[in-house]
Amino acid sequence: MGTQVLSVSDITMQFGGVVAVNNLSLHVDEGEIVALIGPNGAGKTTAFNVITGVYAPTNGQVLFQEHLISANYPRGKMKKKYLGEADTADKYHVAKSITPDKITKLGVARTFQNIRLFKNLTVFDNVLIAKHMRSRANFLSATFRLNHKEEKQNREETMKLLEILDLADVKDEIASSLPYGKQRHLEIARALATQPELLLLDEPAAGMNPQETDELTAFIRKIKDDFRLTVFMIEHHMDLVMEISDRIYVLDFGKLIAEGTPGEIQNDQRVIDAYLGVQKDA
Amino acid sequence: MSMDIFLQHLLNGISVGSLYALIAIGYTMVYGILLLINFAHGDIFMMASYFMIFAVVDFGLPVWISLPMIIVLTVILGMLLERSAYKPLRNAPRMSIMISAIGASYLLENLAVYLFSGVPKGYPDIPWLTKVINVGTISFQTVTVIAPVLVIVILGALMALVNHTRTGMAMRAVSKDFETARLMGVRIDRVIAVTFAIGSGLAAVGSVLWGAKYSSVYPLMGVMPGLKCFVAAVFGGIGNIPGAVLGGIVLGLGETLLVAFFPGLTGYRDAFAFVVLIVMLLVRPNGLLGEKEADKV
Amino acid sequence: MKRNVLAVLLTAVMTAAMLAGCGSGSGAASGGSGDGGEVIKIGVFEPLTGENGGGGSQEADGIKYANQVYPEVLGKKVELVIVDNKSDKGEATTAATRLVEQEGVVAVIGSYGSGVSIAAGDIFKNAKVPAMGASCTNPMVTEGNDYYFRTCFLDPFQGTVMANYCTQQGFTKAAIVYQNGDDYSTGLANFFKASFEGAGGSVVSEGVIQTNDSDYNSILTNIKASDAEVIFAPSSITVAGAFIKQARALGIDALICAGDTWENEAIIDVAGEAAEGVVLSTFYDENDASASEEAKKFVPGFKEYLGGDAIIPAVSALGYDAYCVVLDAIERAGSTDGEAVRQALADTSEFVGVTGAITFDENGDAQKNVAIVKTVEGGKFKYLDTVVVGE
Amino acid sequence: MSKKTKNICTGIAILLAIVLITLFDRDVIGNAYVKRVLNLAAIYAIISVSMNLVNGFTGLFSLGQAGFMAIGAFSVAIFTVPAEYINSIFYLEPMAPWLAAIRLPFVAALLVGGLIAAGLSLLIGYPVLRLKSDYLAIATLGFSEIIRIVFTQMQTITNGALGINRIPGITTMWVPFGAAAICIGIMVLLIHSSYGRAFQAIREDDIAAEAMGINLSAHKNLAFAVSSFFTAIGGGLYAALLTSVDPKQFYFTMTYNFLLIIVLGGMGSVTGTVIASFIITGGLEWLRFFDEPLTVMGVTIPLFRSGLRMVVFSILLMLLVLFYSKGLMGQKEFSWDGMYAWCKKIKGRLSGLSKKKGGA
Repeated sequence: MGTQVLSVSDITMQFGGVVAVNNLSLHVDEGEIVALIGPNGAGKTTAFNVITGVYAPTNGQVLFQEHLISANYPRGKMKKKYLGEADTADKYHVAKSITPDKITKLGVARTFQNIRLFKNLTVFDNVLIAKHMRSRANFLSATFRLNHKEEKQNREETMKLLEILDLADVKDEIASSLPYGKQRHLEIARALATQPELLLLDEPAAGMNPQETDELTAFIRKIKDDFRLTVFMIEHHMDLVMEISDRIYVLDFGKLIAEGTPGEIQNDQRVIDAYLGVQKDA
Repeated sequence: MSMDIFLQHLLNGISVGSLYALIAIGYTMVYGILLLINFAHGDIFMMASYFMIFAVVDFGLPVWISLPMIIVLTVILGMLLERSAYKPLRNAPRMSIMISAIGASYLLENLAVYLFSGVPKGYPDIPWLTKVINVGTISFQTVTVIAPVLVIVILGALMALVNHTRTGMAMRAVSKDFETARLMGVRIDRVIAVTFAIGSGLAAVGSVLWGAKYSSVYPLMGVMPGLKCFVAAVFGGIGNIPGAVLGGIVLGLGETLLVAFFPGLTGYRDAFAFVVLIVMLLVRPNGLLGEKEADKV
Repeated sequence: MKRNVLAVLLTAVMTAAMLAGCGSGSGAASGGSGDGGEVIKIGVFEPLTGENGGGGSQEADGIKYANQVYPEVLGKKVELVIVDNKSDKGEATTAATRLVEQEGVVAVIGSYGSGVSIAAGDIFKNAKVPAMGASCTNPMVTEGNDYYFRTCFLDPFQGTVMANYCTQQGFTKAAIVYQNGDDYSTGLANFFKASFEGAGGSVVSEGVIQTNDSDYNSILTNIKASDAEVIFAPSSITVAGAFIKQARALGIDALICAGDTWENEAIIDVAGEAAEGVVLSTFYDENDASASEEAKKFVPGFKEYLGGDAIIPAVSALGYDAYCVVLDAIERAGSTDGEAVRQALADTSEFVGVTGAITFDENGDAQKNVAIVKTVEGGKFKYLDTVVVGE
Repeated sequence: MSKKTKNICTGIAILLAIVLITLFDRDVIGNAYVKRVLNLAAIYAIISVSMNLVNGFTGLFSLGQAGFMAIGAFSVAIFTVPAEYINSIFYLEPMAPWLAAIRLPFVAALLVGGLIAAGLSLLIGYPVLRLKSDYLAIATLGFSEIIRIVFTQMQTITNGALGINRIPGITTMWVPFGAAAICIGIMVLLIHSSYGRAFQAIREDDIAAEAMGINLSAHKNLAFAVSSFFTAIGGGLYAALLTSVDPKQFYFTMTYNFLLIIVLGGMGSVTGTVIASFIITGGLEWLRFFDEPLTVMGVTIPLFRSGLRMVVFSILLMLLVLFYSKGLMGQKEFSWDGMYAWCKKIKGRLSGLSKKKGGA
């Protein structure tokens, strides 16, 4: 196995009294496709949101490659409740969390469970916007078109990306007018335009029929190879998950209950119970 | 500063704060449910004052009939406003609703200028509110004492309503999650109408106390109290009824004591509320009693 | 569909508005420049809405009545063109340009509120249209503007009048309250302070009232603590009534006094009994025994015009005088040429008006050194004193 | 329509505009009143477009225009008022000597005002832009009031409530129209640059925009600061047009004018905003007849008296938001293709109408 691209340790995320994610630790290695599954409300999307910096965790830390994305280790009275130790012991309270845009800049891109496109913009602009982050022009030079070379290059790259992803023919359409499946594609295209190394997909197959799901499977494989990506995804379609994943994590009520290859997970009693809703040691 | 003067200031502050609180409740309830700054709330308060003048001065009705009547009229006005200016925009972008609110506020103001002219009118005298009481060198009107007491009573009643009735439960549900509440069969439109009714009713009550205390009624009288009370609502934690009361009283006291202790700064009094707002947003954006909420992603 | 229709309708109305605005604009320019027309147009430049809407309307009433009494000059009918400057400088300059360019007025009367008059001053000057202020008391209105005149006295004079009156009454400790952002109020307060202190008195408390605020208790409590004997609180009528009432409710029994804006029934309406004993300076008293024939004719006539027995506001009388002076000047000039009328106005000497004899000094200000001091008694404004200030 | 035809159309339109402005400017057509209204409309166009940059393009609800205008207006007033008048204007308290010593040319004063406004907008933007957009609305409104109140108090700098008059005026229409062309041109360039696309991404979905690597706070602040800069420039021109300013003018209701303009023109459309600026400014003047007594066939209609105009104005605003919330242009821009299609549609409708009439 390659080096760890993503490493999550002891993440707890609390909203008031609700513990959405409870002491979650996991890792994703370079070149892998890893799936995070679990029943509805298990805390999967919350985990994604912590990884991409939308939420600062109540406890724990997230590392992307060697970059610290977020870390929070409450001390004092609160300490007992949570696991893990901060690296820097000299501080009373370590809390660090960088904003989602910086995380994206480091090379983590994501899609959303309920598609979040720039609805009233064209397909082309949706993708082109993702290039803005890597632009070196400041607003003055951009306004007065001193960056036209870079702009031209961005436009060409965007076009190329749209062609690869089979979106070139709809490039001038308004994003919200696309059919659902295409919107999913577009969201992935937009994520790819940020030139990520790690791609987080939040239920990419949601609302797709079996045939579309098959196409998606091939599509994810293809982009993984073409763009040399590591993929971490949340998914409900078991066909897709079992076929595509190298490893699977299973989350239930915020807790990690199983981890392993598709074969292992399929036969894990705890996972079956969780999905069937059996109450153990209640 | 001598003790009696300080007490006088304190009394002024609490009474003006209580009036702020009454208006702020209307803001906070509407915001809690619709996530809308009802810019026209201050103008509803203004209209309530004019209703009173018409009832008592022009129609010669006794105060005890006029009082419930203007409250009913104001409630109708508030619900009418909601029907015509906000309900059609239920699914429109937030900015449209806010612009509609501004438009409604501007319309009421301009309408008042057109109908009643810009010349201030005197509020009808209500003796049991305006009677001056002297305690030592401290003088105050009965309304100064009645206002805070009334606010506490109303707060208690509202809390009971919100926490222990079906309507209150529906209100809480709508404010937590609009869509889910709708799916669960809560009659959203009814809840919103009730909210506007309560808010407008309290604005009417506030206008009576205000009129008794300050006696001058003019078309733009609702603008500043309106803005300040919104600030008070944010200060206390928007959507939170005790927060609005607390915010109103703190703001009223703050303004008064600013003038009391720093007479040189009286010119900045109106700026005080907004400075408080900005500092509050910087330090504790959810207000004194507000809960932190996470955005859904 | 319904929306589409509305959309088209709205667009059509708006476009029509635009076209009409421009179209009539170019039309009037060619025919409007006053001379040779069937009528002589005089502009009335007053705030009918906005902060000073109340006072502006009263002043306009005086002018309208004057027009009714003297409807003709040089054998032609005089037509008033009334524009609302909304007490706002932006509106005012546009309205003033409209009067001068679009309507082609011969002269302009107004405005209540000095700020808008100052803003419009240059427009009148550049167009060589003489303007006659009725009650705009700020020195800057006429200063450096040959075309602006006025029939009233000035802020410094008014501040001095009240300061003199207070000193004469033996008061030595005064509190000053003025309105934030109001040039009239700030100006008067400053001049009062200067003269009052000059006469040996001391200002023990200063307060600033916020426009559109109704709570003055904290300022008043400060005043109460300062033991002031007199409170000078020049302010707009919106503030005045509530201010007086709150002061009395706080148990302050110091004399409350102010300038001409307070001579308005609305104050008594709002303050009720609390208004009793309030003192103010003004330009004019309808019961003045020494008044001219003109004034004696004016009082009943105007009351009938208004339909009621309300007291005649000073600004109405000033508006009346302003109209008469302008008409007199046009008569003497024998033409409606701006320069000629301006010269005639500047030459005006001892014109007998309702508010006294009017002669303009080199700035174009009426040389008035007499002010009337009034008080409120029994719910009415009563003549109290006449104060003469030596220049 | 071919590209060539479009270019020719654009060329003709620009030429026509230049000829028209020259004719107005030389008083060949119209008069000073029309000229003033047009100048005002051009200045309003600058301010409205800059308001649209924040509200329409970046999706932030800001209501601080009046305050930023005040900054620009007072910068021009303070720095360009001729030295010989200073003493007579500041007759209550003299102007601060250090300030009286600085006299700037008009353009420099405009820029100073713009930069101060931009700087202050960053100061206010930092705490507030992180929050939900409603807070921004009320905080910017509050900020504009704070500016007004502070200006009222700074007697030795702004002359307080008395304000400053005798500001050297605008002598030619080329000043406001030239400034409008430059300012709006720059804003259009910005909107079509990659920063402008980022603004629109934030408007469409801020969470997605952030996930695409757009630094929300930096971009929101940028949009806000640029908008404030140009608003202040507009304010400066406004001061020069009026030749007289005081803080009271910049009461927050002034912002509502611009709000109406951008709602009518279309949130997110520059051309719509410019068109709406002229329609509203012209229309408000035209609506003046509402304020005057109307006599139809010897009967005076009692409805028409002062104040009605503003009632009509606010009803229009309400109607627009309620039934026509996209405004004239929605988020679209003017294009010759669109114009062509529109003309065709109108023609079709008209012929349809006439057919109907013919049939009946």
